[in-house]
Amino acid sequence: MATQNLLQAIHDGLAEEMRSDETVMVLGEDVGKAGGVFRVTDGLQAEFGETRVMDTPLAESLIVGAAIGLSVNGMKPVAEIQFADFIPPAFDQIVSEAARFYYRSNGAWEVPMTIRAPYGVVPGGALYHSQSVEAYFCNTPGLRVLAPSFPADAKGMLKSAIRDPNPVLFLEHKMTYRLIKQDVQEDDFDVPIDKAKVHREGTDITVVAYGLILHHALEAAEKMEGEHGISVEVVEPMSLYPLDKETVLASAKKTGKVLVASEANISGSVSGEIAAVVADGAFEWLDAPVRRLGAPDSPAAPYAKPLMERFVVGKEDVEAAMLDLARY
Amino acid sequence: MATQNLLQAIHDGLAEEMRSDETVMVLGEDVGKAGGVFRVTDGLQAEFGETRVMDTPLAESLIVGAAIGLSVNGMKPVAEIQFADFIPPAFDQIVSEAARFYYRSNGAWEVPMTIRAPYGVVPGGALYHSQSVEAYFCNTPGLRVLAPSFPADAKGMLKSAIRDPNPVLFLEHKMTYRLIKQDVQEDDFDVPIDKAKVHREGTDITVVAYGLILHHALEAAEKMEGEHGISVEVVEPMSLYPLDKETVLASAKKTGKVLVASEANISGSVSGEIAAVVADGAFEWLDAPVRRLGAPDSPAAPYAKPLMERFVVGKEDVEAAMLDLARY
Amino acid sequence: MAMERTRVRHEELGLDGPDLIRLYRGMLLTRRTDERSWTLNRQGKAAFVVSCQGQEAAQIGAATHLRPGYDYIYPYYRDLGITLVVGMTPRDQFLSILGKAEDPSGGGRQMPGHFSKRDLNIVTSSAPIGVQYPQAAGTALAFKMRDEDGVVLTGGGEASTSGGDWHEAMNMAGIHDLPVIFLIQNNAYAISVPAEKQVAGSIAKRAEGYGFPGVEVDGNDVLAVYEAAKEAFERARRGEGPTLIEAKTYRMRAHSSDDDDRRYRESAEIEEWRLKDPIPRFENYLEEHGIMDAAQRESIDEEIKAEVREASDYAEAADYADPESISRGVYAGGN
Amino acid sequence: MAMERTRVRHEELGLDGPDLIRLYRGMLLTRRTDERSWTLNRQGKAAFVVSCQGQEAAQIGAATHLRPGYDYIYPYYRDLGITLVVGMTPRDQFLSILGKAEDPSGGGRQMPGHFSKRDLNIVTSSAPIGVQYPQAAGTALAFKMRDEDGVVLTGGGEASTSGGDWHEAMNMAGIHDLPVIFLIQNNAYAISVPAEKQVAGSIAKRAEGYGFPGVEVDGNDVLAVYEAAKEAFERARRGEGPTLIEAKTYRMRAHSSDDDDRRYRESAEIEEWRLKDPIPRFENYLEEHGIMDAAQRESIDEEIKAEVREASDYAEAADYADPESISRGVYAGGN
Ligand SMILES: Cc1ncc(C[n+]2csc(CCOP(=O)(O)OP(=O)(O)O)c2C)c(N)n1
Ligand SMILES: Cc1ncc(C[n+]2csc(CCOP(=O)(O)OP(=O)(O)O)c2C)c(N)n1
Ligand SMILES: [Mg+2]
Ligand SMILES: [Mg+2]
Repeated sequence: MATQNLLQAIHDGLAEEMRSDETVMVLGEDVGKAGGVFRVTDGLQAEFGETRVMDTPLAESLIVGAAIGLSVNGMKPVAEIQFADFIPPAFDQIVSEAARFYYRSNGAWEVPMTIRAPYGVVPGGALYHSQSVEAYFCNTPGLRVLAPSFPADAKGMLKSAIRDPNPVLFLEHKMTYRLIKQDVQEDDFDVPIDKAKVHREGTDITVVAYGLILHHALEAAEKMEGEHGISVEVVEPMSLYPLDKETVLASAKKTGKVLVASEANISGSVSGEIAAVVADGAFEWLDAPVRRLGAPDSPAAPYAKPLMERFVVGKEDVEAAMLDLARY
Repeated sequence: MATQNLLQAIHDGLAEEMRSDETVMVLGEDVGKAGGVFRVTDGLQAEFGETRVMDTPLAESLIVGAAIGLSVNGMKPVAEIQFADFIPPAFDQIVSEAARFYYRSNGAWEVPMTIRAPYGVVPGGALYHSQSVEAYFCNTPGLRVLAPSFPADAKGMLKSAIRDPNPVLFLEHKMTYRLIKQDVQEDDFDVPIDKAKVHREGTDITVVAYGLILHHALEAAEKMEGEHGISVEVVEPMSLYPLDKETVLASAKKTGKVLVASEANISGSVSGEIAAVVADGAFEWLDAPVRRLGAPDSPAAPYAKPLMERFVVGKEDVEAAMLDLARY
Repeated sequence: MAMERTRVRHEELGLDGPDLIRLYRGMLLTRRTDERSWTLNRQGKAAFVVSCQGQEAAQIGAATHLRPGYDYIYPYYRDLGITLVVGMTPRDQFLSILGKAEDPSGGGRQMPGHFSKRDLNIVTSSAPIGVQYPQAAGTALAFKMRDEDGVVLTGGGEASTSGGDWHEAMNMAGIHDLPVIFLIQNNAYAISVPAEKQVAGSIAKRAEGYGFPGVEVDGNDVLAVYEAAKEAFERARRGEGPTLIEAKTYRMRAHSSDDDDRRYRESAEIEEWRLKDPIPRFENYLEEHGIMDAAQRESIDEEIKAEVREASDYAEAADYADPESISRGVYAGGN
Repeated sequence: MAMERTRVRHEELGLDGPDLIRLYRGMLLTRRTDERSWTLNRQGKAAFVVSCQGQEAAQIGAATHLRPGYDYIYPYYRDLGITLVVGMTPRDQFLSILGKAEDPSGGGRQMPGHFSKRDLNIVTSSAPIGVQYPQAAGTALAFKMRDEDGVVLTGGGEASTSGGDWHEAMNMAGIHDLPVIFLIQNNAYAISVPAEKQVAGSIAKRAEGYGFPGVEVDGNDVLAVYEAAKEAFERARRGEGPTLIEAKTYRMRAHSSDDDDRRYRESAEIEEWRLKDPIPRFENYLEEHGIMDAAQRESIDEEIKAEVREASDYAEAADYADPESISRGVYAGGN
């Protein structure tokens, strides 16, 4: 066990998989010598060579398309999209192609590919280095969309994702890369990629959250307990698509009050789907409206600091929403 | 007034706008001599010439990107995407570019562009000529996503969309092109692009639906009234993004029971967003779970007829869901 | 090549009589299978048909160089001929156009023309034009990484070069000298859009800009395509990288069973191209060189027609997949 | 051109002393503005800076041909020089990098380098590489439809040619002979990826495949770029269609203020290119031809530095936009 931040844990998960399976490879922009703009692939090219850690041209459709082609010819590619904001050019290859190979060929062609993409607001990142793109991908059967928020889970789930025979979009909240630290197991382990996680048990309200907001929620939950005697259960979806509805519904039924929070623009967000699942499946247990917390429906986080701060969901917003719901 | 089907009404709306405003133009694949694969642009090239009705190369990113460029240099382009299934290559130009020009330039650059795209299941269309793509676009502030279901509304809303200074994605359910007929006004009129519509008043349950399913719902509502004495209110969102929440919530509060139905894969659908809005905004009025009806979470409608029929939401499914909800 | 020949063309290519007959059979089998598909459509049995008539020479001439089950193929929807050469059968085609459970391409899930067969390394294809190109580059890269001499054959119509995916793949193939062959069947139209509104400059010439050879060949001349493809495959196997082949040809039927091509092209043009039909043209060559006479032709055709009829009957009698199966196989490894 | 010259280069291009000084001023103003931007970043005042140092000759040489407010510009994030030539100011730049309300590009919403100014026809730009190309083609098409002689200047780094959008736009421009100029500043790197891993073959040569001229020029030689661009603009105005210019140059600073270029390139290489810095190089030319002496250079520099300092001070003192404004202007025509 060693204390690692999210970035290190992901790096290690990747490196371990590459060591134990020579078909695992990395491709993307600046993943080689530079080790990625966030340094997630740091040192991998030195260890595994220029081909297994390949710098590609600046072409996301190519990156994902080539990864599909590699995956049907014996490889297990891990494609890096430099920023989630730049995944749209690969949209077709992801939703029309990778996600459908298996189904459309009636089970003949698997696509064991993983796409890593850093998402989320960072100061100065502005409209195009800040986005939460998950909702774009969460209406696509055949695709898995993972968004673990803790180092150990991220490491384990990345390993599972690489081993999984399906295309997986693996989202990493870049603001938490160095912020979130945890003891992480060193040897081989993997974490299921289809199960939500109850991080904290509680009885008064449920908060479903991921990414940076999950960390806000966990902190706020402590505060609620301490300052207001409100007992908060915190659930992390882990897999945004497909959703582990059972775990979410079990918690909703237990507390009867649900807040779904994320950093994304609120309308059309994954939070909406989670809220809809609760509104249908836990209706008889609900004691309050299913609340959502998210960014306003403005494009994305602005560059100027005061504007950005107004845009993002802050700790206080999470606290206020919790209190509001608990008091409903 | 003349009786027109959806296709004719859209054709006429387009032709009328082109006649009254010489900056309105059409571009897309096969929109010229061929008049589009569904014949929506039939005769327009003969009337307006090869440039104002321009056949483009097979490149959707180019079609939308060029339309953006036309729109900032004096034109009001109407871009046709041949099938909604082929919109993914244009995803970046739509969500990262068109939808953001105005906001990111702090109001300097408008993009008065319309993108028409036929969507929905047709027999034999299979996985790639059947999709409901709306959810991909309904988390994008700055973009309008319209999906009118009746000829007169479609004509009026298309005219409004062309005149609107914002980028509009205009979805046309292709199965209803020739199926749905209605008296349509001949002279100039437009229909607001941000208001939902109550097609039928009722007191027991609310059904929110669009596309072919809306027509199923209206038929089923009659049957419910006649055969079961159940009074169904039917609401059409018209604009899927941004949503007219007020109209939906007013109906939800009135009946206390809401079913949201569409043809799309259920998880991550726009129905989820609508259900979430109801679950939050109308909670105290609800007498039943917010129900959703949609296609299973399998990629899309298969080619073989028996498989396709199993996939689609049929009239009986709508009836059954209504009955079930009413009896809750 | 206008210069005087001392040997006839096929001998120069190292082809003997049986080789030529094999090419011819491939072309004719493709044509007859395609024709039968239209019949099934007209009879209301097949919801959709997309045709390769006119393009048999381009397809057979190129695909003959493939090693089935080893090399990879990313075909496009008109590549019936390519798939038949490597081992798909008329039966597979009819099962597909009728959407039956045994259809190897997708068990009735996919539209006809969206070929797939795992054991033949025919990678599952779909409708969005051009998506196969980056995939093909990736598959070629895997061969190269493992130091294998596998080749990837991919291609599409001339309009498939208009989208970004084609360019991105060409660039990648050029950078890494990948063993991939881009076979562009320029059949003059993309549905209704003529090639001059589709392609600026020249497709074949573009290859040079990516640093590898591009050749334009008469796509209705099976030997010309054979020759260009031979060089391309050899080059790829030697590890020298990609080749682009632009085969100039013509789509003899409407775009698909849903299309009415009278809206956008003159029948005179179609008639003109009918005279260049690759099959009679090759028949003439074979007769001229004493490789096949009329009687032989007749008997080959009879044989093929019987095979096609039988395949069609089989497919008509075959079952659909269980409707409940639509929810199965969304995810690999147990839903 | 190695042949003997009878006239000096600038005279051949129809440029006189004041013209040359104008070019020089543009380059120096760009350099000093860029330098000041880094200072603001190092001082912790600007969250992000992306630099154009080394590329001033390519930018000024080309942009000089623009008619501000009439021709359209789709710049990329390093095109500070282009925007300054047509009328943006150092003040605009500092307002932008500090994210202030008056920033014309986006009022503090956008990252620096994402230029926009409506009255100068600088179309709002963004971060996704390459998206501007189809847009530029569309804008050029509008000029052509109205029979106006407007020209569209667009461009990017060499890596911006790797994505599909570039290709799709090149093809469209070629098909319709659109008045658009693609200025590719090949500065040898895309962040860390060297050009040989980015570009197969040659960017300039690719134009031929689309049926229009492509020229490779020394991008650190302002007169060479001026000449190539002159021809391109004239061609476009005459209605003869697009031109591709590949200006070979070098990025003298790190990719951005977030980058550490020591990870992927040798300082020897940087030093080598420093000797080719386009500004001293042009200074030499001007001195050699008696157009500017050291004293003049000094006084121009002093003037520019004063302007830059003042602009920087202004921007530092300027206000941020009202945070509540983030929800305004999502839709045109009243939210
Ligand atoms: C991305 C995408 N856009 C549009 C279509 C609709 N479409 C199908 S085939 C076709 C024309 C293709 O022409 P070409 O590539 O020349 O091939 P051909 O059919 O002529 O053999 C079009 C526009 C599609 N399948 N995919
Ligand atoms: C679609 C997309 N992918 C990735 C990036 C991240 N990125 C920003 S600049 C850059 C390199 C661009 O290189 P080049 O085009 O040569 O321009 P240069 O920076 O060298 O001037 C990359 C990879 C991006 N902005 N957009
Ligand atoms: Mg064609
Ligand atoms: Mg560069």
